[in-house]
Amino acid sequence: METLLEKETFASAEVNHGLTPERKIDFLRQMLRIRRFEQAALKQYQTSGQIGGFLHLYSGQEAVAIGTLSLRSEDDQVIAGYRTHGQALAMGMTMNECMAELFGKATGCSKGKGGSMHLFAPDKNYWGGHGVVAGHTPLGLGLAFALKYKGIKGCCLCYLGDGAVNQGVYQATLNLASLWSLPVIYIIENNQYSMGTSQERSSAYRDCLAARAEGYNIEWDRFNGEDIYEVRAKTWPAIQRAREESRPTVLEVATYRYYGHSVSDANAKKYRSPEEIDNYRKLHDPIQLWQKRLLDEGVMTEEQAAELDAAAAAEAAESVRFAGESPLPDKTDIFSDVYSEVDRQTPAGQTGKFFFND
Amino acid sequence: METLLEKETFASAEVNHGLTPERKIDFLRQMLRIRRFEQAALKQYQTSGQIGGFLHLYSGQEAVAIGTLSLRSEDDQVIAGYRTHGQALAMGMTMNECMAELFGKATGCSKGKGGSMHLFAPDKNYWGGHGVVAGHTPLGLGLAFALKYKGIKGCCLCYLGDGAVNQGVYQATLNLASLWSLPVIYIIENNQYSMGTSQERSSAYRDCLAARAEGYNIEWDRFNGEDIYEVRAKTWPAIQRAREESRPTVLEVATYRYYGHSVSDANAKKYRSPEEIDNYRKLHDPIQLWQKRLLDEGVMTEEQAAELDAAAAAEAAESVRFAGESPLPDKTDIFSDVYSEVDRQTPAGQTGKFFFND
Amino acid sequence: MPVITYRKALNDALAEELARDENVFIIGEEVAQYNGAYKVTEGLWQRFGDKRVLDTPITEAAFIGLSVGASMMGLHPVVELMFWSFAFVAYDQIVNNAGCIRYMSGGQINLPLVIRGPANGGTNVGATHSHTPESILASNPGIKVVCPATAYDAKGLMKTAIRDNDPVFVMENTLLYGETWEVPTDEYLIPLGVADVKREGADISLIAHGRAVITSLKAAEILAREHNIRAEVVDLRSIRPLDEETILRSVRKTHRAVLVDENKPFCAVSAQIATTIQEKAFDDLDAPVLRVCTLDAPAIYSPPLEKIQLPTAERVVEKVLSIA
Amino acid sequence: MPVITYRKALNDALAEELARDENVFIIGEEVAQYNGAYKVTEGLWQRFGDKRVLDTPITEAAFIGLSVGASMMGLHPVVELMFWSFAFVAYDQIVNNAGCIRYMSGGQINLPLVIRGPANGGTNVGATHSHTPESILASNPGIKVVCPATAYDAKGLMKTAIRDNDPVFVMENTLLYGETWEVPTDEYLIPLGVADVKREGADISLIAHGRAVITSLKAAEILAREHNIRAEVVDLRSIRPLDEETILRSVRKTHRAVLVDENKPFCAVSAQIATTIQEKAFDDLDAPVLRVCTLDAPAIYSPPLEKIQLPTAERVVEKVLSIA
Ligand SMILES: Cc1ncc(C[n+]2csc(CCOP(=O)(O)OP(=O)(O)O)c2C)c(N)n1
Ligand SMILES: Cc1ncc(C[n+]2csc(CCOP(=O)(O)OP(=O)(O)O)c2C)c(N)n1
Ligand SMILES: [Mg+2]
Ligand SMILES: [Mg+2]
Repeated sequence: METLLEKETFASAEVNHGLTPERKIDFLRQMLRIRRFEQAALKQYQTSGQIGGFLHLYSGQEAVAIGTLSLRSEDDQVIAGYRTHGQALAMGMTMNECMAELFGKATGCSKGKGGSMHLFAPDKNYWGGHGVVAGHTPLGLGLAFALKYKGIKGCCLCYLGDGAVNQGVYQATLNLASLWSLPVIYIIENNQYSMGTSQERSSAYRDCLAARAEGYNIEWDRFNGEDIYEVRAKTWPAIQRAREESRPTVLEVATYRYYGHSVSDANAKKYRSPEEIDNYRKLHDPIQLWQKRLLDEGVMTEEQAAELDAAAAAEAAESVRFAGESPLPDKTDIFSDVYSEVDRQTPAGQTGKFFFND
Repeated sequence: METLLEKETFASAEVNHGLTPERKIDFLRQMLRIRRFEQAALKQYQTSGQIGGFLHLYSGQEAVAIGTLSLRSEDDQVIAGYRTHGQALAMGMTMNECMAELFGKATGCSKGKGGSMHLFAPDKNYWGGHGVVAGHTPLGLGLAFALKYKGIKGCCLCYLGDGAVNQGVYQATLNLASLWSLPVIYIIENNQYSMGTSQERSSAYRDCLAARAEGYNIEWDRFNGEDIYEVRAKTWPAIQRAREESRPTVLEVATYRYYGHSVSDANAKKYRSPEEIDNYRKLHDPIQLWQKRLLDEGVMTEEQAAELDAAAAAEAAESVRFAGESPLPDKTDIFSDVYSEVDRQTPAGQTGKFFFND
Repeated sequence: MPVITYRKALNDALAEELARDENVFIIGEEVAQYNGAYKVTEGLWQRFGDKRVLDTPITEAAFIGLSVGASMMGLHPVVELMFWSFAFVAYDQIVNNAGCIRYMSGGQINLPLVIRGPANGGTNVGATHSHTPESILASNPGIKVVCPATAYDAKGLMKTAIRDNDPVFVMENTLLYGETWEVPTDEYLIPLGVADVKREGADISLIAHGRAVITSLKAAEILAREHNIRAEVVDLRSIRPLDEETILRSVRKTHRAVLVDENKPFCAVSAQIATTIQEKAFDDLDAPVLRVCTLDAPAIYSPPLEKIQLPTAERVVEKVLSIA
Repeated sequence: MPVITYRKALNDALAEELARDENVFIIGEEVAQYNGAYKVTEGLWQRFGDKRVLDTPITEAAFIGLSVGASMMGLHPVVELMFWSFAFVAYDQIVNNAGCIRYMSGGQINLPLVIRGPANGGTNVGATHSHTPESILASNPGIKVVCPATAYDAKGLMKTAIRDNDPVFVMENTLLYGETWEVPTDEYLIPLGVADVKREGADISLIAHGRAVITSLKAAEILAREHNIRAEVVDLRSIRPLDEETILRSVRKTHRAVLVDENKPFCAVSAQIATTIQEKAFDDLDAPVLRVCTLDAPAIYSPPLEKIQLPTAERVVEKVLSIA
């Protein structure tokens, strides 16, 4: 990977050069919001009994979502897998609608129908939140396709994991992305494990996972995801390539998740040593590193940082309250949002029988 | 690709060095058998009305099947797609059982249940004949897996087309092949078209299709498939790698099909110019080239060649007679070969209802 | 009225919808330059160009997934599957993405997507190419499935499908592509969810979809001619939404039903219909609801055998005679 | 008799068969070092080692295809799908390769393959993870499907499945893994295709499979206690082959049937059963065959709602009261 010298230059990369103090601080705020949101969710999962199913925490990976998505324009589209809280909040979703979704409440972004893996905000260009490993990767290509079709100069950022890269549909999608020159960027968040399986036990490769893109004549890059400057500096060329040349890119970002695969991962500390986890938390935490940087740069004071954190925690607490007090969906809601024509009560939605309960 | 000098050395490659005149002549005999079998089948398809569905002819590609399969040992396993007459005959299947299968007769290798795409001879290590593009590629890996599991020093040769390489399951299979170090060889018969789509319109790649193997840390090679010496010289290292190191290889073999995609391909001469087809037939026909070589080498006389051809044609004619006179399956045969336990009338095959016709 | 083939009717429907709405595009293997493996898309690429008619590599999961994604953004992809059987390579994209995303997003996303292509046995292409997946796909709420039996229905249903705001899967039949019917030149649409009584009768209801409707009409003819039995033939046309009213109305009139279905019997569309009839018209039935399905084995290749594996008019007649 | 969990019963079955036959191996995501996502394979990797218990990458089509190929060569793979829902990523391998190759080869090839894993809703994992594919898979001749409802059945059916010479798909249920039943220590096998009358009764037949059997037993209890209705509970256990005799015997005795089914209703297993009953026991029926299925929408996430989306004992009781 890059040399130390290179590393130092990321801060002064063109794309980071003109960042205002406000934006820099905002990056910290956003990362803190993700972290605090997840801490609150984790606690609720463990204590309230109101969150069901899976809860895949993003904590440790925040700089990837915030760094990459800080570069988006209003035309860019975003789609991700099931470890999706980071992207969802980064895309401007409120904690309230996300927490309420985790609680399965009618006020959730998906009206309680999707859960943690299925956060959606198409109005904000955020297309989920998808549970089947790699199943969303061709959808991401479709978003890019639609942009090109409509003549819009945007791109699609599609996130996936280091385990997802071995699913055939992703690889087939790369061929199409290159063949048709579509403005899509696949961002492999390589946190080194897919559930309990290390990268070495799941993937055969030369060089790295992103390098497989070469077989499809796709540009690729690989970098460290703990520093927002680096993430932005390395992501920017891909975004430009997409917007200007309508060419795809595969990016592989080294990162780490602090918790188990999902909250119910009983083995979380078996397949990874506690030292390994500790090491990351202490030396590679993207939030701490960014905070330190901003302090070093004199952009922000310790007090400001503490305030941001307190605000994030308060917002998370409020979202828990909001979610807790929100109503459940009604039993009849089970049958809405299945068919668009039925929901809108168009003639097409009123002809024939759609549901076969009786 | 290789230089002219290299080309000349193929004949003297170690693997070709010790070939007896008899074996060399046998290669010609085998290629002629495929060609004559298919000519007879084509005629029957067009005139007898006894062959249904698809008929994908292998003519033009004979040196690939004969060259590669001439290297097999009795432990090696073979599996292919739907363009399968070449491999089937090369594996020692009789024309009779193959032609009868095309006619849908009870005497066909698959009792008339499979048709042209589904020729099988597991007793000869030939595992089909599969119609879904690339769907057989993980099965080939499974054959290799079973060899390794049983401690047998063999390999699996798995054939696929240049269009098949974009199907996700093949790419996912490559990862597993390399990760688990399995003795499988994927042989891409690159005849430049998948139906009416040229390679350029179906695949994005750098260098060549086989080179995608690098992304999975798999060795690969690419060569011309019109000369048996070259095919053998280039295939042998892959077979050794599989047998000795239990490592996979991807081989890409340039070749050409003379007929349309299948016999019913009405556009066969639209997406390829008649000149292109003619050029291949005249300058690159593997049978003519090999025959000329044997004549030049003094291994064989013109008369012998003519005899071989006549014998192949006679065998094909006889297979048409055999198929024509063979009985159709009985209506009750529709229900055999569905469940092994039912066929064998074991207790498990007689408990409960298996078929729901009434 | 002009008499045109089922293929031409589909082709006209596609051309009209491409012309009507520039968000409609056609995508699939060999649909453009090759004019479609079965020539359903003939001439469309020439007329509408590369942007609107796209040849894909052999990569069903990728291009169907792409189409789902494009539909989320408001485009209207019309995907051709060379055979509906190849849907199995893209099953996750079809069922989970096209079928579930609207729901999982709480209705925030529309998926105006059509997937079309032949879904039938009878052409001697072997078991893997001869699936009839209308039953298994229609079992998913969120998905719509139609099976036109005539050129008229094919055109009207296809146009409606393309204008629908939900994923609609149109299952055609290669054995019908070359058959002809009267089709008006003026534009018309056929709503999804409306069955069609293709022949009136008072003695027994033959209920079918797709090519089995044609088989049923032949059987009705024989029954009338040789057995003096007046069979009513109900063509479901749409599997989901389903026109239960028309089915029940017919059975309440005839008191007997034989379901004709090219699905294999286990959990077939006809099993759903039989279940409904016995439940909702229990007291109207004078005999059990019987079925004539494809003989219950993988599709056999052997051409003469495959012919009798599918429902035949003779088998329908026999079944009717057993209860009439 | 020892009382053990459904999970442990499966684990014992796997361990016994691994010990019995060295051609048996276990393959799937996280089945080895992680002990299985739901701990069904706990301890097997430690005991049998890398050769016999294999962790795979996330690549269902590849490792199921590999297993089909290995089974052709005489090995007996036991594939774990972390969820049966993920079968949709490998649907072509499952239906076309496992399901059709024997037929297309004219019976030359055996496919002694087991695929197992949970196939149920009710755990709030969303629509894509909550499919119940027993209906769609059992619709394919060539495939066998079993759905054990108790630890006893799970063990006996799993062992039989592994010794069977055809592809057998075992559909388990995450909500049952932790439940306990009596299971003998001595070896036993349960044949496929034999239903089990889990409770005798004379007034109505409740026919179910998988966890719906437990729901039916609860309903039978309520019916007996509160309504003096003696319900018989028939557990299909095996979907294909199917024990029609036991079903029909029960209905001929009780003259009424309610089918309880965690499938969604359209073309569900219960639709097949209802069709059969009305056909073969038409004159024995005093009322239409009714069904209680999962409410017909994609699986909702919201935990309290998903609970009522699945069949409940209350809904079964209500349905029974409507005809009894
Ligand atoms: C097709 C499919 N197979 C298996 C799973 C179960 N599963 C969910 S996440 C996961 C691990 C994915 O790992 P990775 O791609 O590295 O992403 P990460 O969890 O590390 O973010 C698995 C096996 C699934 N959801 N979908
Ligand atoms: C999954 C799937 N999609 C589409 C087809 C239809 N089809 C059969 S062969 C073929 C072209 C394959 O081309 P290639 O792999 O180059 O092999 P070739 O025919 O040239 O030998 C297509 C599209 C199929 N059989 N299976
Ligand atoms: Mg990971
Ligand atoms: Mg080709």
